[in-house]
Amino acid sequence: MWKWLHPYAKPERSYELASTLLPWFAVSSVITLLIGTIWGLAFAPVDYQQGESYRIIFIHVPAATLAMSTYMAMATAAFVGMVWQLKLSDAAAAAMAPVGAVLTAIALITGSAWGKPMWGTWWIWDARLTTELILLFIYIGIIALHNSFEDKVLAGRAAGILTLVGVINIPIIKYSVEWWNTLHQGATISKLDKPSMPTEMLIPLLINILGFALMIGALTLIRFRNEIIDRNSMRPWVRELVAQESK
Amino acid sequence: MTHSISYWKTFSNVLRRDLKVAVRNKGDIFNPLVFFVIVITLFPLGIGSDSQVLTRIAPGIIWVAALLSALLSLERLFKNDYNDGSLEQMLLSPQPLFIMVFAKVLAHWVLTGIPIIIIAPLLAVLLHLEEAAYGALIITLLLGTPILSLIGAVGVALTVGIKKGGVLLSLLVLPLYIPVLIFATGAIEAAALAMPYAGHLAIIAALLTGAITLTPFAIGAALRVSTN
Amino acid sequence: MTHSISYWKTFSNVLRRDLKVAVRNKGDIFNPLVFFVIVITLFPLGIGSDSQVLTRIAPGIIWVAALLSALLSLERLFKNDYNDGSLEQMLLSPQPLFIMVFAKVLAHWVLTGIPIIIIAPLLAVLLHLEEAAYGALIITLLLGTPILSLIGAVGVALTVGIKKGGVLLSLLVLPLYIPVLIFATGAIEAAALAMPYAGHLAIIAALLTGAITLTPFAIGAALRVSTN
Amino acid sequence: MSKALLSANALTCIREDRILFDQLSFDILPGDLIQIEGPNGAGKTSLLRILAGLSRPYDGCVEYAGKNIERDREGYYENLLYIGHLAGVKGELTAQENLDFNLQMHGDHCDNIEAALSEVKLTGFEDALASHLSAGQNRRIALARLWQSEVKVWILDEPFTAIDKAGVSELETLFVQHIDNGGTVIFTSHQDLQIGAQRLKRITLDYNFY
Amino acid sequence: MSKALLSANALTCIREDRILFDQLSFDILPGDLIQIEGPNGAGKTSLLRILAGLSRPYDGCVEYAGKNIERDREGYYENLLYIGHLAGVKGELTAQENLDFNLQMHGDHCDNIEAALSEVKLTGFEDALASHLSAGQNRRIALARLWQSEVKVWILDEPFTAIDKAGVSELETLFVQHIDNGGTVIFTSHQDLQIGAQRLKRITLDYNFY
Amino acid sequence: MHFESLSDFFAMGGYGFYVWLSYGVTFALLITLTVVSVRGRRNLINQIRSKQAREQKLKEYRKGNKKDEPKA
Ligand code: HEM
Ligand SMILES: Nc1ncnc2c1ncn2[C@@H]1O[C@H](COP(=O)(O)OP(=O)(O)OP(=O)(O)O)[C@@H](O)[C@H]1O
Ligand SMILES: Nc1ncnc2c1ncn2[C@@H]1O[C@H](COP(=O)(O)OP(=O)(O)OP(=O)(O)O)[C@@H](O)[C@H]1O
Ligand SMILES: [Mg+2]
Ligand SMILES: [Mg+2]
Repeated sequence: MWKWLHPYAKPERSYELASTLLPWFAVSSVITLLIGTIWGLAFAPVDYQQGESYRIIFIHVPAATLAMSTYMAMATAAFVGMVWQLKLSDAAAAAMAPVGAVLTAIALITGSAWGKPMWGTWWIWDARLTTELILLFIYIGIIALHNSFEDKVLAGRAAGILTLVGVINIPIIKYSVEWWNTLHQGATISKLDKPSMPTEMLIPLLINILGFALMIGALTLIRFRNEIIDRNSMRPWVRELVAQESK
Repeated sequence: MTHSISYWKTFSNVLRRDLKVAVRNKGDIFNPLVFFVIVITLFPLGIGSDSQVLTRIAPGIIWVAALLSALLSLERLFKNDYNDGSLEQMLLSPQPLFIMVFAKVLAHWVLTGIPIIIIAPLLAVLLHLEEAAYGALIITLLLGTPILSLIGAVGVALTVGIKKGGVLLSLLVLPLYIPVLIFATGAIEAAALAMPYAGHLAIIAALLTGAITLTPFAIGAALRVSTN
Repeated sequence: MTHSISYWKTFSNVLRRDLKVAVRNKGDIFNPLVFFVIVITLFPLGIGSDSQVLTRIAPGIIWVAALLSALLSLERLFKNDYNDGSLEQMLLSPQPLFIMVFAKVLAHWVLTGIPIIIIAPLLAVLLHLEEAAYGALIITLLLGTPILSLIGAVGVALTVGIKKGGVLLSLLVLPLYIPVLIFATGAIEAAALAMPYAGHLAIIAALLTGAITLTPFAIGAALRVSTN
Repeated sequence: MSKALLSANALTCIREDRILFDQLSFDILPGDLIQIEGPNGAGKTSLLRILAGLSRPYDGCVEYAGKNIERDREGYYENLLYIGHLAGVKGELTAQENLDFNLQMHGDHCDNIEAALSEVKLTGFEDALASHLSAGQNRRIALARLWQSEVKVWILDEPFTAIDKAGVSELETLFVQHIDNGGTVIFTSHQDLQIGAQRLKRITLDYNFY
Repeated sequence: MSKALLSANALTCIREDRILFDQLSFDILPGDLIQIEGPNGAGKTSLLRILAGLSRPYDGCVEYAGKNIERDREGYYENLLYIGHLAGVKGELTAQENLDFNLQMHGDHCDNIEAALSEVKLTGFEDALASHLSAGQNRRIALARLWQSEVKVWILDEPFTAIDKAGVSELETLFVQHIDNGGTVIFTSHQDLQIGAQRLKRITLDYNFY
Repeated sequence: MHFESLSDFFAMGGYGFYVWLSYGVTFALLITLTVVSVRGRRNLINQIRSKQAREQKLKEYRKGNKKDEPKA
């Protein structure tokens, strides 16, 4: 398997691969997101408990679910980069960080906007919410650290170390927060009881989860290509690329 | 070839040097302590002196102040060494890096953690902490503050080559401090309610063990990257 | 003889330079803000999520966090300039020192005070501050944070030549921040109870006026002494 | 005393109970090129900082055009250019921005910053951040002010540090030009000047604490 | 390749998209005294840091005794003494404590620190805090290690900075002695060596980014 | 179509503000990130190009000076 991967450890080949994949991801993500969103907003039936406000679910759940997965993907890339000294892997991790941060922000904002009508407050110190907030901080930390290094190779390595330290901490944080919250807070607010969801709701939700995933892929590819160009700006193939682009 | 010295010698050399430097910088020993005290006294001023509220929030405030005080003093762990070139020399030493790093972190803890542990009961009195909780307060500080120094050191090591002030550091480090904060305050509050809190302590101890074994290597790697 | 430039030109040159330096140091703009946000979220984690307690202590927490955030970012006001020799050059300039100093402090406030003022309502939501108190929160921050920058600058100016870390600074500066803290939280609490709070505001405004007129000279004098 | 540009009156400097110099007096006239000499630790930097009004002497005073510099700081600083061990160059600004700011702060005026930078061989680096330049290039940014300056008194602490040979000889030429125009240069260096050596006056400090 | 102490293999260094040197290779044999030359900003410091393993080159590698230094850091650092632009001297410690610590950290052994300090003319300053010493005296504390060191490879970035003339010539004598004993010295300087000049090899870097 | 009319659709059963806020913010953020990422590429390419131009300028400057500059 590593033999097969080996040619892609060359920046130029990875750049080409990313460029071929990008249109597919971009187009399919836009289509799925459009279908899922329109379906969810306009055609899915109303929830008998929460009324129309539940329609936030079609973006809240994909964003919340995928925010954490993106972190895991990033950590995997950072780990590979650290152990096998693969600079491209660091670049991939760096490309993912802002995407993950935006997803986390979306989960937080949509959650708050949902919480106001449902719980009567924009924010409570619930375990899931708190974990998500801390995840956002960790993302921002990684991005800030990455931006503070001028040399992108070093930036990738430093961010990689932080990502890995963070990955050990995230389960601990998640666990500690859950545990903390149950001790301090009685069952004052019960989170939305998930009734087994009717398929008319479930399908657009699943479509949107897929759409978000594809979109994360597309954005990561765009940013990954930028990272590669940035790290290889002296290589002849990048110069050629620039020359072509100028026309 | 050079005469190579034992690991223990390296460790004690670095530790003694760091302590000596701190003692010469007279203020350095007292300042984290003073900061801790001042931050804690700010709260009654900001919140009002309602003693019931204070009792309720005392564990949280003491621990948040400890976190911030550790954070503020973190910079000196590597920054001065970086600025005068000693860090470079340390990286060029044939001795294993993680031993030297560990000695430096230990020195930091001796200078910031221990004074806080000693003064904390006094401040707990100011904040009307439940008497039953004093023991838990001391033990959590004893187990928790070394974790703060260790995790913090990773953050400083990552940022030491960057020109920016300590604020990037807090961004990196504070989120990672949260588990310690939660379990420690949880233990103190459990103690205040006369409930068992050995479980919390066990978790903090586990975190400490993990931090002691893993962070010195992370710190070393981070130093090599950020001074490049 | 040199062509002398107008006071206003001097002022705007220094201000623009400081802002530019901060913008180049990308993180510098966001970091005090992020620190403020993180410190504020630490409290619910340390204290517990009981929203009534939070409402009660929200003004105090926000203001203490603002104090600490201002404090942490103070170092960069003169420290970097001292280390690279720019401060020396500033002291050797034929332009009046207090103008340059004032421009530097203003830049500091723009970079740390204003972001805090903008984000504070959001954090007030997190801490469940009474809705009636939002107005008072903003106004006190608007009047109070410049005082923090001005008084803090005196402290930095006094300590800039000394090798010690920022902790001596906090020792000097935090006690001076106490009046601002007391009147500001007092105003917010009064507002939360729907009581008049114009009196508190008047006092803060008076403090501000005093600080603006007096501190630039104190800062200048302190700089000449501490760089000797 | 009458025509002296800068005069040191009975300066005494004591550091850590060591007397570095005692009752040191001298006059500096327009057209003087003065090298302060002495072994490491003799007190050269201390003397220059006192002359620039950055430190206060233990005893004695410095006069510029007959006026005590502590009384008339502005008048003196309008005519002084001091560059110390630290260059006063901000790493976050580009070469061009640094020079522009430094000139403006000292009331010097320059229309063509690019030309000024090309004097110190920094063409092509105008927009590079100073933190991305080498030790010598950073010092060159600071020294570029000398070419634009119209002030009388230059005080330079080891100006040749980190500067390559071509740069040193250009600086020397500039010094000679400056004193020819009635200015004065006071500097320290452990290297010997090549040009203008015959016009050089020396003030030698030595260990006098044992 | 066989007997080379240190060899640079196809080193490339890129800073800010400027190629400082490209595919630079050389071998350094025991007994070599090598001055890296070049104008300001040519890349001398960058090269020395790469040779010391403090920075990583964009491409290529450095080998010590035939082994890549990144693989075998300890083996290399047991035989390396590097002193850079920054001296690695702590202002809070006395001259004596500084030297003692620096020696121990690098596995050098010294029974008589006072004698070692007197080699660099710091007699009488043993117990003075380094922050109370002058620029040149601080550098002397760092350089004192050279007299005690038994390692093979010395890498020195502008060792003569701030050192007075007597000090410079003592250093030069020491360099010659070191290479006579089969060691090697790699240094940068904008000054020319007086002694040993006939044994000097030069590596000249120049702007090659155009 | 689940809704009766367009205004019904916008009202979202009284929760319009929250629903549209969520969707609005989400898509605004996503689009911003996309735009920033795509722009990043163009900025990089411009940077590289201007660096090449600068090198060109330097080359010419050096060439012009080479005649009178003694080579070390
Ligand atoms: C700021 C506020 C909120 C945040 C940060 C937040 C965060 C999260 C997270 C992290 C998940 C987990 C996704 C996963 O299973 O991996 C989630 C799922 C979910 N959230 Fe929220 N949430 C917030 C508010 C709300 C509100 C107010 C509601 C509804 C009343 C809600 C309803 C749901 C539902 C239905 C799920 C899917 C549950 C499941 O499938 O397990 N959330 N949210
Ligand atoms: N941190 C950095 N980031 C980007 N570029 C840098 C950095 N440091 C140095 N450079 C660039 O590398 C080049 C060489 O720098 P270096 O410090 O190696 O020069 P040097 O030969 O030691 O010069 P000097 O004689 O002035 O000390 C410079 O032109 C500079 O532009
Ligand atoms: N901050 C200080 N506190 C106490 N003593 C000091 C301080 N700075 C310098 N000294 C003492 O003053 C003496 C002269 O220092 P100074 O920096 O003026 O020397 P210098 O002639 O510039 O030497 P160099 O050639 O090394 O730069 C030194 O012997 C030193 O011991
Ligand atoms: Mg000196
Ligand atoms: Mg150099």
